Amino acid sequence: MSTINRYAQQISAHVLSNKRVGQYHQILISVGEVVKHCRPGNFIAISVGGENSGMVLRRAFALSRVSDRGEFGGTLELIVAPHGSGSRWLCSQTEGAVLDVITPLGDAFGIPTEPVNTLLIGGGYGSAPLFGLAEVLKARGCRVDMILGASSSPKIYAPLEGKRSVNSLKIYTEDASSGIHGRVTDSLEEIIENDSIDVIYSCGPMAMLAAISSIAQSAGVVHQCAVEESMACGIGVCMTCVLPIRQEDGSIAMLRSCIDGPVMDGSVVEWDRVGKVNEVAE
Amino acid sequence: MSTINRYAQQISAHVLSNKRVGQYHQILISVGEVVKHCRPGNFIAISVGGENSGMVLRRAFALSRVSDRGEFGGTLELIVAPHGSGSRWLCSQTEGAVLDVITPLGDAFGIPTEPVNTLLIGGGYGSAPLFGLAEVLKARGCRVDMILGASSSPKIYAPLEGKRSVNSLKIYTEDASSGIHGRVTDSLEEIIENDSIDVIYSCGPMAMLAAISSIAQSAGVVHQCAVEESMACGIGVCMTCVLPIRQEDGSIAMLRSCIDGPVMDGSVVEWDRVGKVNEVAE
Amino acid sequence: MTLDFSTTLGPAWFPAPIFTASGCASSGKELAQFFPLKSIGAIVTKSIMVKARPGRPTPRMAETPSGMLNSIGLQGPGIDSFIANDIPWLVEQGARIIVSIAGETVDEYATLARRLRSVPGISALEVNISCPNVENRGMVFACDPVSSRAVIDGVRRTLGGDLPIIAKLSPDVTDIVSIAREVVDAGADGVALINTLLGMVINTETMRPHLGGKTGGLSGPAIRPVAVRAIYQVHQALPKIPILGMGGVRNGRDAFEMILAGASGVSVGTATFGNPKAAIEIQSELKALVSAKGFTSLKSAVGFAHREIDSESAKESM
Amino acid sequence: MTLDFSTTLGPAWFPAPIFTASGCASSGKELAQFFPLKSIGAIVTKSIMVKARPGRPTPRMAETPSGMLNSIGLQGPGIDSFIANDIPWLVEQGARIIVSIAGETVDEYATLARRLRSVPGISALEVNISCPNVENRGMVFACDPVSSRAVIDGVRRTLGGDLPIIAKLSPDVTDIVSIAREVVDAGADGVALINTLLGMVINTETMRPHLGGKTGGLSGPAIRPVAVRAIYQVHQALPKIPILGMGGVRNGRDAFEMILAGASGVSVGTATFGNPKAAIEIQSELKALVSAKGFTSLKSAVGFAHREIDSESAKESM
Ligand SMILES: Cc1cc2nc3c(=O)[nH]c(=O)nc-3n(C[C@H](O)[C@H](O)[C@H](O)COP(=O)(O)OP(=O)(O)OC[C@H]3O[C@@H](n4cnc5c(N)ncnc54)[C@H](O)[C@@H]3O)c2cc1C
Ligand SMILES: Cc1cc2nc3c(=O)[nH]c(=O)nc-3n(C[C@H](O)[C@H](O)[C@H](O)COP(=O)(O)OP(=O)(O)OC[C@H]3O[C@@H](n4cnc5c(N)ncnc54)[C@H](O)[C@@H]3O)c2cc1C
Ligand SMILES: Cc1cc2nc3c(=O)[nH]c(=O)nc-3n(C[C@H](O)[C@H](O)[C@H](O)COP(=O)(O)O)c2cc1C
Ligand SMILES: Cc1cc2nc3c(=O)[nH]c(=O)nc-3n(C[C@H](O)[C@H](O)[C@H](O)COP(=O)(O)O)c2cc1C
Ligand code: FES
Ligand code: FES
Repeated sequence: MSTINRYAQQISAHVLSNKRVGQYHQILISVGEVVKHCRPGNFIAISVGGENSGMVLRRAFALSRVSDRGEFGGTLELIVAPHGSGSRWLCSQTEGAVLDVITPLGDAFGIPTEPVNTLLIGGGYGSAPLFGLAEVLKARGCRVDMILGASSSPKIYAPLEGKRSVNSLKIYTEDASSGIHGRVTDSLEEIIENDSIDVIYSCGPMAMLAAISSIAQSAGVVHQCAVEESMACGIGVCMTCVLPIRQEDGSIAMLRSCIDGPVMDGSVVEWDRVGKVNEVAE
Repeated sequence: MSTINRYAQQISAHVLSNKRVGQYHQILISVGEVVKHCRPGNFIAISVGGENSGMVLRRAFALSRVSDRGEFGGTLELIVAPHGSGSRWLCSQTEGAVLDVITPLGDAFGIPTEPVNTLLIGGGYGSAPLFGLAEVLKARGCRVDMILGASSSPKIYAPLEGKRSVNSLKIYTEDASSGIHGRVTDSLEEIIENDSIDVIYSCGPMAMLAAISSIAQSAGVVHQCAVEESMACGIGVCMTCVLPIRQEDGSIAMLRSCIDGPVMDGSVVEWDRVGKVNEVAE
Repeated sequence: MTLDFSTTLGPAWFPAPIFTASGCASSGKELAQFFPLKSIGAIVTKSIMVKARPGRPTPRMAETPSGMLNSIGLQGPGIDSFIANDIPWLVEQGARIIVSIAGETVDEYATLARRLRSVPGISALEVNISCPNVENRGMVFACDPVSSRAVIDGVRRTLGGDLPIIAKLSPDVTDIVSIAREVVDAGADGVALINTLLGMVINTETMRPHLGGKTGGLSGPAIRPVAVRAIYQVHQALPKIPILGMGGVRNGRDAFEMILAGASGVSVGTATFGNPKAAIEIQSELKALVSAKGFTSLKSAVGFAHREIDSESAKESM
Repeated sequence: MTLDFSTTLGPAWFPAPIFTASGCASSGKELAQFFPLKSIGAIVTKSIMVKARPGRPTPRMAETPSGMLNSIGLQGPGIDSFIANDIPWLVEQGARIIVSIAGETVDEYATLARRLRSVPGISALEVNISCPNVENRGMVFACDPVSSRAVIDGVRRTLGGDLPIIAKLSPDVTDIVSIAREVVDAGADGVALINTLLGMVINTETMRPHLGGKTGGLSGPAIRPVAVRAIYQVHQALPKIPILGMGGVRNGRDAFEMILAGASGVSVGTATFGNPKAAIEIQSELKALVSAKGFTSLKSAVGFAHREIDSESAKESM
């Protein structure tokens, strides 16, 4: 058998709690044994709208926090922005509701084998998977700095517990409603240099990831980013979620961000070619 | 303005309670002022499936009991059989759920101006509107006998309170699980004669209404039946719910059972022509 | 900034761009309890034929995922009763009226045009050519460019130059643009897009086609992407020809989508079955959306999806 | 009473009648974690072309009411890589394989047939003719009887008599029966009905077509009534020609509906995106339904909706 989707299981997950945090919903679900295979960077695909829903596709969400201890056994925490009809439906589910989910899907953030200096950059709800990642990195002895950005304060997701697992946290808002006025990339060069960053991990809007990629590349640091393309299937069978990735031979391959991602090496993503006709074949 | 749908209002109705009774759900909803215009025979059209439902049409239900007293103001009781996806969704709604409803729709049972002997015949959930009707008839001084039938006992709907408003109640089941073994039409001729019935009111499956019509006609008694045709709109604009009705000049008109019904004079319905091509024009 | 929300379909002017869809509002009476008929663009009446018609056997409908099938078979009272009863009533309400006509022969359409041409109070004729042509092996007029053309030609000649003609096309064709060209060439002032798609549901209990008429027309949100595509294609090919868009519109966003694709007006059909106030609610939602996007007139939004991104600044000047 | 659940598409035999739909299961690998691929009728692979193709620009999909649009543009590795990597892997799994091929010229289809004819382990070819014909102003082969015929004819000649050919037709035509007749006449052993409907979604935020490729193919439950109608019409006209039905099937009831309409097998496409186990679950549900209705073989249920009510007793004898 193939190893794609290897640990993915389709299960019924109970909603244990649903709390509003700023403009997001923090949703805790119980998933049992499957947490054993869940890693920061993986995502979950959730059916929305109930039995007779006109929404035929699942919605993808990053795993924000994975826990296999506690009274409910294996649990996953999701940070959901009420964006359109599907995510709004999910945000309206209350304790006891049963969700049809598939997880873990996609690849995970690569974890350095040695203790290095890492910088985690999150945009909006993109910070969700970074706190879980921070814990793992910490456990490996890495230094973990974090910078988060959003248009406005309520769109910053930075839970108190999360802050404990990072060495430093900077917040940027475009409207100056909290933290520094500006964007996460504004002083990125300086931060990389001053803090001797070895690896950047990022998650957020594509434009942010592209900007970080170019800075990381000139600074010569590794950049692992979790991308977010529209996904119809989430399991690699439909080819909707592709991104142009430069191959070693210089050609461009349209790779599926659901199985070859969502975590990708920022330096090989051809950001300028996203959404263009890419005549170079795989 | 036209008088069609005159009192119909589209409102949000809260579910006050939802109890299982045999194979049905007894659902009580609060509708406010609109009850003032609700009469036995009228129906309600309910949106099903919630906001992103793939079910685009409303579902029709007879008003079983109308009340404008009590702590919740105007309330309506519905008796709902979990039949397909829409009615099952409705049966799954619990206290506090908000329904999008339109009521009162359709015509009502005609009430005799003098105290006469009436016989009310219900098949399955067809008994629902008959208990409310019985109360009205009683108040007019009519004698009210009732016979109910179904394939099996759990499909008989005959609430205790309801029984109080009738002079007699006979139950028929086809599997002999309760009452008399057989169908409501089995001894109908005798009952009409013995009890000197003047008017029959009926509600239930079309085949039952047809059978009652033919017996009523030979016995020479008036027969008002509440029919049940598939309805797309419930308000008279779509022409899906038509039944062949004999006109005074002998021609057949295809009348809309949502606005010219659901209560119809059984003697003018051309039961044999239901579902046939009716080349005689309106 | 106030919004000019009016629209035109050829020479006919309407204060607002939302209409009922033919066959989904009867002749208006039943909806009058839910909103004032004159508040929307116009009432498009159920297709009327020369003679009274009983329609097809029941069951006449089946719900399908995000849609429905209908096989009504154009039940109706015939043109005489319609002119005597329905038109005057609508005129009395102050509603604008688009009369939809249907026939089984080219002559029948012309006859209807003749009966209607001098009736006061009508804003336009919608010519429903999705009917079987009894003179051509029952092939639907709208599926054949020659028959489509013949119908519109006959109606145009009979009608004279006054009343605008909107030809209503079927999506069940290989090339809807070529049909649109034919009817415009024959004298249609605009086209209505789209009629229902031919569909079928089999009842798995009885194991037979569910509808009395076996096949039926598919409508509702399910078909909206097909409608938007048809509107976009026809507007692209014939940018000067007004389009009355329809097919699955259930809110202001959906109506706006059709306007952007190239529709000058939008008809609301199946949505009315789920919500009798759909037309008037969609109209207010659309108004808010068009304003929010900075358009000063509905007309300047028509077909906007076809313009290049960099010409966005041209928005106000149109 | 045991049920013979096997089916045939021309000379090809399958132990069960549920298949994946081309383009909705890639080449099987990704689904193998969810159910054993050999447990369903066959894997129909994503349409393969001669050369590797990058496909269309993103966004490539839009969800629509009870459906979705896709504009993948046949991204794929090209026939060489496919034969070298995908086929052997599927064979190893014990899966039956139907290879879907696509081309831009009549010759390209023939070339694919030549490459595939001696590859072991293939049960049938599905010929996806819903592709633009670069030699005929980009008109989709399946929309033109002459081009449809030419493709199948070329494939049949190149292939020789062994491998069954299933021609996959587009519903975007005026008369699908006439296209079916042409391809059968040219040597197709069966037809696959239906491919997606051409649709469009306009993003009302950007006010531009949402998909990178502007238009896309509509699939999912929304289109099921159109698919059932197409299957019913083609089975009525060509009762001996096996049909592989598809379009919006998401449960056993839907699959049964297609069988009753005349399909000998049913492909599951979009449903797999919502539920990776859809194919295998639908297969068990279908089996239960066919048994419950008293059929002793799947084949005796094929096209049952066409039979007269009073011939119901003929059920067992077929
Ligand atoms: C790998 C991955 C991880 C994600 N993690 C998170 C998360 O942790 N928290 C969170 O709030 N959101 C996350 N998203 C985005 C989330 O999937 C979308 O917000 C959601 O699908 C929107 O659905 P909707 O019905 O509310 O919106 P609609 O706009 O109505 O959705 C319509 C269709 O477009 C797709 N779509 C719309 N927006 C997006 C988007 N931004 N990304 C991908 N598909 C989209 C939907 O899936 C759906 O198929 C993630 C997306 C991906 C691909
Ligand atoms: C005037 C009237 C009064 C009714 N009163 C009651 C009542 O008091 N209690 C009760 O349980 N049911 C009643 N019904 C029947 C009820 O409307 C149907 O059971 C219900 O619509 C089924 O919907 P569904 O989604 O569960 O079934 P599905 O079979 O999935 O429905 C599919 C479509 O068919 C229509 N449909 C299916 N069955 C019927 C039916 N028997 N009658 C009309 N339309 C149908 C549905 O409305 C829907 O549009 C009444 C129907 C009418 C017309
Ligand atoms: C019940 C019903 C009856 C219809 N009758 C007619 C008709 O008489 N004439 C006509 O041109 N279109 C008729 N149509 C088609 C609609 O006018 C409209 O083109 C189609 O339903 C798509 O729009 P919708 O999805 O908003 O309903 C009818 C549609 C329905 C659902
Ligand atoms: C994402 C996607 C990709 C598809 N790719 C192909 C393809 O490569 N070849 C083909 O013949 N059909 C393709 N189809 C069409 C399906 O095989 C099927 O005919 C159609 O989607 C209807 O079935 P469904 O509603 O079950 O998806 C594709 C459909 C989808 C949704
Ligand atoms: S979402 Fe289907 S291949 Fe990635
Ligand atoms: S249900 Fe539409 S006319 Fe009666």
